[in-house]
Amino acid sequence: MLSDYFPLLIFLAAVFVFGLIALFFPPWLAGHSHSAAKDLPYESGIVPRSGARRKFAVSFYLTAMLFIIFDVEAIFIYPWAVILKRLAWFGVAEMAVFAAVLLVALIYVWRKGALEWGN
Amino acid sequence: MAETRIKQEPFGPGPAQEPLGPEHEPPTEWMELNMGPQHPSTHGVLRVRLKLDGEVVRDADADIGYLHTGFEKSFEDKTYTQGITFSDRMDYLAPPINNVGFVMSVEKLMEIDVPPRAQAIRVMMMELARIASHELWLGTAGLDLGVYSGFFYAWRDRELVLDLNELYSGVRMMTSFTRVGGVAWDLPDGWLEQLQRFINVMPARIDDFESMLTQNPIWRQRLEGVGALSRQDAIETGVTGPMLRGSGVDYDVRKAFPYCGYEQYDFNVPLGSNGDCYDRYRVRVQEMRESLKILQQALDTLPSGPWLTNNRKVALPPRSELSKSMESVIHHFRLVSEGFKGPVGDVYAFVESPRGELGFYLVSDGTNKPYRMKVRPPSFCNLQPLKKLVQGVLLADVIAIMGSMDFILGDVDR
Amino acid sequence: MGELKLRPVPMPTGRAAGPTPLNALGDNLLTTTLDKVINWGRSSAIWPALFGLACCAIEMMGTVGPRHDLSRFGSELFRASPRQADLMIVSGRVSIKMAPVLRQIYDQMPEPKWVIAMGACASSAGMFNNYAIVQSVDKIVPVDIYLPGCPPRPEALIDAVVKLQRKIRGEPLVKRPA
Amino acid sequence: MLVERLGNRFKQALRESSDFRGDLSIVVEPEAVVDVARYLRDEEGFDYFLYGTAVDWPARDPRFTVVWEVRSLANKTRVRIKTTAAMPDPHAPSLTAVWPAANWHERETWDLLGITFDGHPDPRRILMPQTWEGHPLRKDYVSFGEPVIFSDQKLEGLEPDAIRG
Repeated sequence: MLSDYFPLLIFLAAVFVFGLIALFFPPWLAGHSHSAAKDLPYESGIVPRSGARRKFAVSFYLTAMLFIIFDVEAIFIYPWAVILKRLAWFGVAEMAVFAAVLLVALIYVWRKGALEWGN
Repeated sequence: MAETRIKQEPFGPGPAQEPLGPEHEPPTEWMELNMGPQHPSTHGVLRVRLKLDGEVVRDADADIGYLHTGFEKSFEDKTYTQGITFSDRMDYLAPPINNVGFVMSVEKLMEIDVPPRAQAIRVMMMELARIASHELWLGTAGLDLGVYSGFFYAWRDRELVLDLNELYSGVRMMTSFTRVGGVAWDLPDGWLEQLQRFINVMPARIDDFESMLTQNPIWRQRLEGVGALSRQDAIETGVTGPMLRGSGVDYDVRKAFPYCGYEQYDFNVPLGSNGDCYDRYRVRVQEMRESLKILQQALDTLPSGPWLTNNRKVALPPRSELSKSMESVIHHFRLVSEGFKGPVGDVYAFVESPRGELGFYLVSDGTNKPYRMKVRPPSFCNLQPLKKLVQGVLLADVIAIMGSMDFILGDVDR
Repeated sequence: MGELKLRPVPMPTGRAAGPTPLNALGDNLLTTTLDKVINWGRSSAIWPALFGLACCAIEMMGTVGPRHDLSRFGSELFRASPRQADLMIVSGRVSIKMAPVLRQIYDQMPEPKWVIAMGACASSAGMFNNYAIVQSVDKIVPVDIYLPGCPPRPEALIDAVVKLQRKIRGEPLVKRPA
Repeated sequence: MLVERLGNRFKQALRESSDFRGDLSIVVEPEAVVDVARYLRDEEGFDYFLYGTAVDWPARDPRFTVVWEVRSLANKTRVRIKTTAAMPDPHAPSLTAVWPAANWHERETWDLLGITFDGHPDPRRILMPQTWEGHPLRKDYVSFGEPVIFSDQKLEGLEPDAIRG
């Protein structure tokens, strides 16, 4: 039984080895030439005053969260769509409920004005 | 070898931080972003210090001078005829218009009148330059907003104008075709036919562009209502050209103070209504059509006759005359060696460049070189309201607004 | 800024400079053929940095336009950020205020990088012999190809890129008499 | 006529006026410039600012002539306001309060010619780097460029500013 999985193991090992090679071989071969100016963050040709790490406005975080919610929702639809034929009407109803819940969330967010930027 | 004094400016707002502007230091969470000299959509080496509150722009301080070439200092060192070659390099999108402006200021100082054929040739070259400049603006401003194919359409049409420039003056861009008192050479044969072919083909191509952009929902959404400049603000901040006309102010130098025979041609001046980026786009596209109308009329009514004034004080005598009369050899020698001397006084001559009113304020102290030549660049004045236009605007719209201003850094920095 | 030691000869080998295992092998059959392959790869896809200064930048845009189309020679993209560019075409006059910025951008380009001084103003400040213009770009960055013209025609810029490609492949630019 | 109205309104503040080649220009005492400008904008309708600059006459006693030119879009006329600024520390009143468009023009005049404009909201250099010394467009500012060396000339022993005489 175990031997059925043997090819899979070889494949995983090969992937792991290739990953190591791709990760460590090129930097070892290629030379490095760092200079003070090259390591500075690029700011359209100006020497930056401070590092690139800064506090971001909360609106960015809000937008990112909303995107993730609806993106994950989309991911759930893929496996559902693959076996929709077998699920037939039960599947459609189930997805309708799933979508309705998120639709309510979307309307709430829209009405609250979280989609407009910067207010 | 004089050591080039490159003063290493303590670059970037380091400890020797110069005052950012009169208002108070901004609250800490504002992020200062450098839309710096090397940026794909600043249309040249303009640096804008943006203060961002998240995505919303709170303050913009335009830092220009990265292409300052000291034209006005160089003009003081060159005779009037030598200065013509310099004038090309200032607004390098429409060099013929600079040439005509420069030479008109000298002609106004010396009170020389230009023969009608030379005036018609000047008008044709200027309108071609206007079309080429607007085409380039359409290509690059479209590029900023994602219209990648527009760049190739615009450049295909612009190459036609460059061919005409090359056929006439031998150079694609920097024509330097004017001389004080007229133009340097007569039109080569075949030029008028090529111009006629150009005029026949262009309207379809402009309609091509309009059909692609004008009703395009993305284009309209990105441009309508963005960077609106009211009529009063436009006059107050001294903007000129399509920016002024986009705000509804009916002022075009070709109509208000006709020069080079513009009063003979009938064309109308397109006006916008609410002065936003979309109106400026419509005004520029319509101006291209008007320029084609002028070109057609100038082509039909092209007078024959001399293309350079026969006033020997300023214009070189024709070569044929040199072998016959000693006097023209003297004139020729004096003009070539030291140029001509102008009266003492100061004059201001101005022309309509694709960006607006391009003025030359010439102060002469009686020598053969301009004592002081101040250029009134339209892009310099169009760029000034940037701080006012981008208050409270999203960062992406700053690109659209700067694109619609159509400034050229060679013109701004001189 | 001061005086810069110009690079006497561009990197003949395709391999990166510095103590790398390939350099330790010295020049033998393996490494030299590897050089040819690396140089061929580098030369056939030179991505210029978007560095337009003045009038030459308009002709540079003309070169990428539909009629002259620099991408036939591998320079498909004009990368806005110097991190992804390996050729800097200094197209236009370099003013005193722009010099440190130009040097900063040159420093921030990754190592196999080349410079074309496009036009008379970049090569020798052309007609602007005054206070505002750096008298030649090679006072700031090492230049590989000087391109005359004011502005040079798009065909001239394409010729400069082709010459640069031959220079990268290590071929002599000037055909030595047989 | 405009000059008469200005004459009897500002009396001795209006030094002279000239109509050279049709360009009306008036020379005004430095103190009266802002009042003349306000009068021109409000009563005479000169609402459009064209340019502002200065001219350096090293030989004259008030060395600098500061020039502004404005236009009236409605009745299509132009007037050039001139005033003078003396050498040790040339000063001129700023017209940014009257015409906001004068802001950058005056900053450039300060940058290239060294005329400080009193009351200017943002008196920084605009074209040259902020730490640049000297004002390039002054006649005594040597525009140092490189001496043009032709191939046959020998390099050493070349006096650095050969070209500026």
